[in-house]
Amino acid sequence: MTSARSEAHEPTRAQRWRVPLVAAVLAVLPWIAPSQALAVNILIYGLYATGFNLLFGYMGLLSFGHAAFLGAGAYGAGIALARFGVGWFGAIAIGVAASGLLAVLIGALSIRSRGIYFSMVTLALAQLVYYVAFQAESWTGGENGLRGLTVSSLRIGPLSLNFLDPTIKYYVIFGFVTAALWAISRLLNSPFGATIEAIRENEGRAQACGYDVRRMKLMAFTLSGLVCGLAGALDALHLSIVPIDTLYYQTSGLAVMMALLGGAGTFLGPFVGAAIFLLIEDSFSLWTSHWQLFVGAIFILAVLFLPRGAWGTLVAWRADRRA
Amino acid sequence: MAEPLLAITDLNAWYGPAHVLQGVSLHVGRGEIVALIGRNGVGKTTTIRAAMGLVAKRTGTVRFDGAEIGPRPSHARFAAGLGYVPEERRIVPGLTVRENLRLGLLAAGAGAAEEGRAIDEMARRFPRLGERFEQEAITMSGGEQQMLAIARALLSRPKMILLDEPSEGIMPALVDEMADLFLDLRRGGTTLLLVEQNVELALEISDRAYVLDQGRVVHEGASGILLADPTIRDRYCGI
Amino acid sequence: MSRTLTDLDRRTVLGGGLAALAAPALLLRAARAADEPIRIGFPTPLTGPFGAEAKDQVRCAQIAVDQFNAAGGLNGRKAELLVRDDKLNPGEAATRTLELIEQDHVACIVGSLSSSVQLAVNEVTKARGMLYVSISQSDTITEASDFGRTTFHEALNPHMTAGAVARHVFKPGMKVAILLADYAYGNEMAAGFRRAAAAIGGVEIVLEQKHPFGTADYSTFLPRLRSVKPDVVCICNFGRDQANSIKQAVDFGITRQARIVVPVLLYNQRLAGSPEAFEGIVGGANYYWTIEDRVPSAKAFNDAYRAANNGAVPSDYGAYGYSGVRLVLEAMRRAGGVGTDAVVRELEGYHYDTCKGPETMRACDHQAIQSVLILQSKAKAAMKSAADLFDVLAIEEGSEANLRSCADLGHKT
Amino acid sequence: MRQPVPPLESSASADTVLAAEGLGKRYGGFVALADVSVAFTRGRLTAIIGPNGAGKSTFFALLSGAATPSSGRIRLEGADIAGQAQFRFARMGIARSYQITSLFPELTAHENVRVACQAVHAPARRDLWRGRSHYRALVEEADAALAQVGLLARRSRPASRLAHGEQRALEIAVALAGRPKLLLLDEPTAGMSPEETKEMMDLIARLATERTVLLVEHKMKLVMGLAERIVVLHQGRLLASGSPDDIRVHPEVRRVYLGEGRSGRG
Amino acid sequence: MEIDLIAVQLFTGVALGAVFVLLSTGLSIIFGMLGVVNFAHGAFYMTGAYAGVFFLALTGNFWLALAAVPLLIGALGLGVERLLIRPLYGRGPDYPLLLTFGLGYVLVEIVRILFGTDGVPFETPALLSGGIDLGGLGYFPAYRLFVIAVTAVILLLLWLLLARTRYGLIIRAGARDPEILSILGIDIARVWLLVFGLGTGLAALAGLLAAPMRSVNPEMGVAVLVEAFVVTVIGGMGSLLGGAIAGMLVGIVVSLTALWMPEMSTISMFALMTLVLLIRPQGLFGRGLAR
Repeated sequence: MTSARSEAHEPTRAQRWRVPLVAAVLAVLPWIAPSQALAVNILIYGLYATGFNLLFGYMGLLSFGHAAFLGAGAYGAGIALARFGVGWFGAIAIGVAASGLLAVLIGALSIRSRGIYFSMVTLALAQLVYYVAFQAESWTGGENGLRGLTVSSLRIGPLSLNFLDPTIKYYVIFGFVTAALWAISRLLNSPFGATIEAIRENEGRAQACGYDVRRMKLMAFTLSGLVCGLAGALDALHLSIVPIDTLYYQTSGLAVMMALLGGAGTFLGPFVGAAIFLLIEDSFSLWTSHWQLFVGAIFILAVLFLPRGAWGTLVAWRADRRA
Repeated sequence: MAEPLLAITDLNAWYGPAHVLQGVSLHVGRGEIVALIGRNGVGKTTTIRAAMGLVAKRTGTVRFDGAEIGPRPSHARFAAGLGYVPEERRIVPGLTVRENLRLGLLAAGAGAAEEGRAIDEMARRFPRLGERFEQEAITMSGGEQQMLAIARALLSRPKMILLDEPSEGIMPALVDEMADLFLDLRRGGTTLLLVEQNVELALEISDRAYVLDQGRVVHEGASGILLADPTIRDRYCGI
Repeated sequence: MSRTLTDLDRRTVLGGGLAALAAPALLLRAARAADEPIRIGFPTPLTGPFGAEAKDQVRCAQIAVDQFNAAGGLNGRKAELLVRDDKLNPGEAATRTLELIEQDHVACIVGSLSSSVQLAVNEVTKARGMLYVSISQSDTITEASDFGRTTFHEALNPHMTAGAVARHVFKPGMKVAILLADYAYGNEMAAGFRRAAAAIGGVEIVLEQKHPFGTADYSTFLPRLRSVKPDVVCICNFGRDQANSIKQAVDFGITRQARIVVPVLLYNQRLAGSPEAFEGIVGGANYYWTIEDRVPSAKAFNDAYRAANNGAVPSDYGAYGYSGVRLVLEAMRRAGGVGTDAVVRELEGYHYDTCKGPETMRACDHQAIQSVLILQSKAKAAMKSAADLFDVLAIEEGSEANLRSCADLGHKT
Repeated sequence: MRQPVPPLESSASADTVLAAEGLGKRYGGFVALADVSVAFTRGRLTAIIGPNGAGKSTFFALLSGAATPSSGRIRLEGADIAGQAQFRFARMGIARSYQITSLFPELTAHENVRVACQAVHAPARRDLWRGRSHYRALVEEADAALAQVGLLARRSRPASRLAHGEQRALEIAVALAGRPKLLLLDEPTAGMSPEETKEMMDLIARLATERTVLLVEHKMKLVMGLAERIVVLHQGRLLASGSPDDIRVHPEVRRVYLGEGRSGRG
Repeated sequence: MEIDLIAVQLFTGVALGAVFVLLSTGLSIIFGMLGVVNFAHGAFYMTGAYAGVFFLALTGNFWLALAAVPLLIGALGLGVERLLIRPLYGRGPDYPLLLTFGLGYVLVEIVRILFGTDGVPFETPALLSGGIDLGGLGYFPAYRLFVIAVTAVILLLLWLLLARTRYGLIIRAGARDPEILSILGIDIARVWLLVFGLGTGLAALAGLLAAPMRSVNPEMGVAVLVEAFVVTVIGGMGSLLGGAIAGMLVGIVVSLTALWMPEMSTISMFALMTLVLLIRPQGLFGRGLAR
């Protein structure tokens, strides 16, 4: 995969400012996006694609099963809310944990295979999760989806926020997403971030240097799953339902498309990709029911002519100009 | 003066950002054995891979048998009569010796009878291979595999063969056998361009030689003269 | 964060910096609200396997809106239909519904086609006190756990359709096998057959064969189905699943020994399948255009549709679209405004006839009590035109006796 | 017919860092290495020679943990480590360089080495949170290794954009990272100019004063001048082992490897 | 009675397996030769069924369609390889995978535009409609027997092609080392082109054969793609024999689960795959984790 420049050991100016930068853009997003619901989707799917990118862009593993982690986060949080009456914050934590646990399981199975096999194995395992969730109707609501988890107000200490208010909802979710991005940014700057890049660059050499490559892959897989799980939990809170489609393999494909459109292996690329994708879908589906034709075609063109993605091309262009 | 069979002019080649060949020019006359010598990594293999059209990024001209073949793909060069025995021999795993040999005849589209005749002839020429026709080819020893690779290239009766390190990893006894084979081929009218690390061997059997260093030709001349020049060996050859 | 900002039409605001400038516009908007059109949000799956049904729903809903406007609207206020593609995806539907409520300020939502999508829309509307008229089949939505004060179900439900078909087909002494898709909707349909069989008495259910939802090949379920030698096979699934399973059941010779019945026989799915595969299949429906010879409102609806669509006839799901929109607009007119509470009061217990004869909106669970058509698919030779697909075997008039009681649904009565 | 002349010296002693005992490797039916026993003494530079296909690469792969032996033992300071994962070999202090340059191409020269240092530094290796620069010692160690191979000036350049010779040097620096007990160098001078080769020889000689070095090399002159001990492999078996002088006169080695005729000196 | 039922069920599983085999073969051939995971395989399958609809409307002859559809969609595959996939060779295996993923969307949408979203009827050809009494197995649709036979014939032909012809030798050698073929005068780009066409032609044939059994609609390739992946992963990617055995195995496992645990019958193939992966990550007949 087209890779980003390595994270220098001293964070560059761009790296130090990337989280504040994305936070600033996202802070004004509701006022520039066509609708607030779309802005929330950009937050959530941007985070989802970023989680996916952790594995794909930074470690070079193309998973086609990340829907499982988005879904596990959503169902985990949703079931905690709807069936056990857990508070909203606890529910998010449970969603993230559920997704992390699932990632350990699927990761342990799938990292045994490489390259394209890895993609197919993750795809098939995620489908297995989908069918299991479909059957476990008493827990998940099956095909009808999970319902009864509407959170209408958030209690934060003495404060009570009206979560049905779209603006408040947006900024609550914004808070979580920004915090997650900050954590991911730190993670990428950490020694672990260096390790996964090294494994992407040359797995054999990393092994010879003394890295337990399997373990590192599993860790990256799990972290990626945790991030996607958070996105899923937030999505459950946002939509107040968990549709079974969350787990379907086309949701996995969505992460791939978004990361690639924006620029895999760049920090902001997945967010840019999510925004592009959702805006295209939103605007095209208003005037034609054949919007998938355009989405598919744009994706094909991106693979052919813009393999670094929109943001990735910009980053590379700037780097070239500096060099 | 007759046009040489192969004439390479100002060949440049890149692997990624690395500029591996920087203006290599050389020619091989009909019926000649020409050696290309130099240390590891100076561009010998790249030169013949580029001549065969196997290097993606390259510039310069390659004329073969009176025609410019620079832009042509590898398989068209083969069709023009240019054979190539790559360094790693490239015996295809999973195929028998016979099947590996048949690969050399695929492009000709020979009929079964014709194919059988050609293969039988090779069996006479390389009795070691003839004994092992139904064996999986990669289970043979390095020398036998090298013989197979050469036999495979010979089946289509090329005008010229590019040989990359034919003596590498081969028992001394076999190396001598191979040297005799090359001389024999020349007598039969086949032109050879030989890349060799074994400088003595290369210079002893070749008519002329080019010395490559850092992607450039730094010396050329009759093999006998180069062989007599100890500084060539010391400076440019990897021993 | 200022609460007022959220009420702005965001398309007019270019950035956060401009937000402050927009405050005067807000006052203007309040003043204008009275003569603004009544917006009806209409999520429907234009993309996906039910695209044809969805497009027909839109056509029919538009007829209802046009008729309302032609009749003077609500004291001069016109209605406007905002169609959104829900892509048959509950998440998408929820997002579109949020947009319709938060940004387009619709007066109500009408629509949806699948069980899961309507439940998703319902989840969003009921939390926000938004009026929602569902026009797709589901037993769940009127049950107490999913029911909302502002939720109305204009469509039939599996209990009603399966019951009506069973009452028409089942006879004492019959052996009945059920093939059902293993998800809520499939189980609801099967339950409908089971209850009806018990009520009739003497009907033996010899097998309930479940299959996973979305199966492409049913052959693996058919040998056992055949081995119990039923007189009637009830196929309890929907759409593609139904078309596939019927076709394969016929292939495996089920129809040589048994009669196949389905709770819902869809107009468009029959078109997508072949007349041979469907020949003789009996099923229920909310609407079929030929009832116009006995139901005057159907005639009026068909004529309006024919006029707008070059003489074509509306489909069953199209009729839902018309009925749902017309119902809510009529209630608004009678309430004299779009205030949710007033409209809900009007709708509860409302007697009406939109296109298929008299209906009543039951007050306790907001389920429309209405007739069920029993249709039989015609043989190819018997079809007089491309739209002549079914014989109407019977019309079971709407009756509360055929519904589950509100107590059964968990409502406090 | 191929009864090998007994090795000149092979028994382990107290000074042995690494010892191969009856080491063998087969791939399917193909025997790549059979029954090789050699002991490597602390602080010495040993060269492994032999014609192509003699089993040098296999031997090397086994000693560095990249491949698992089919038979025999590998003892590191007495403990059998055969069968352990390759990364454990590295963490126990066995580092290797590659004949065909094997780096992290998109990472800078510095980052290449620093990542390698980090691999054998447990706290850093496990750290997911603090910045990379938090571990000053690793940064300094990496720069020191770069300085040792003369690449400090190039530290911020991506490995893929270094010249061939520089990449070879970086290859060594990566192997040096984490101060291994045992350094396995696979043809470190492959494709180098005489000047570069000379520098590399000097570097290897310096390195060998501080640690045990194993060297696979083709260039006999380099090997004879540098190694204190030479191990000769032939057709997957140990042919001989001893001082350069012993090897030079070893009859079997002369016959199969060094040679006498025109096809000789490979 | 139960034993009879099991026998019928096994046989039904074989018929189901035949479809799986047909489906995975094209996928496997393309992967084995080009190293491309064709995510548009399901879409080509669907396109094959629609091409059949088109041909039937044109000629009314199923047998003509059976011959023409694989050629037509095979030709479409040639165009796709030439225009879209070829520029991606050498850029890593992920790119063709991603491109075909996008292509799947485009093909489905084009079919929706041309043929509508509803799906279209597809009659069983008159000659093969009805059933055959298989003694103890009872009545069995003749068309499914035909599909089993066609699958067997296709497998036999493929085996003959690979084992006995020079094209087979080219393909076998090219799967291991494409460059050596270039050196020996074979236009490898053309071989890849043709193999891609062959793979898509097989997908189309599978779709056409499935059309009279299942309904024809634009989404019919979606679930099928994942099923083909599962079969291919179980069999070992790139292995023709593996795909054939895995296809039958999956068919039988799904069929028997349908008998005893019907709700689990879809899950069963994924469970089987997980089990196989635990024991042999490269699949039953895979060549290991290379590539």
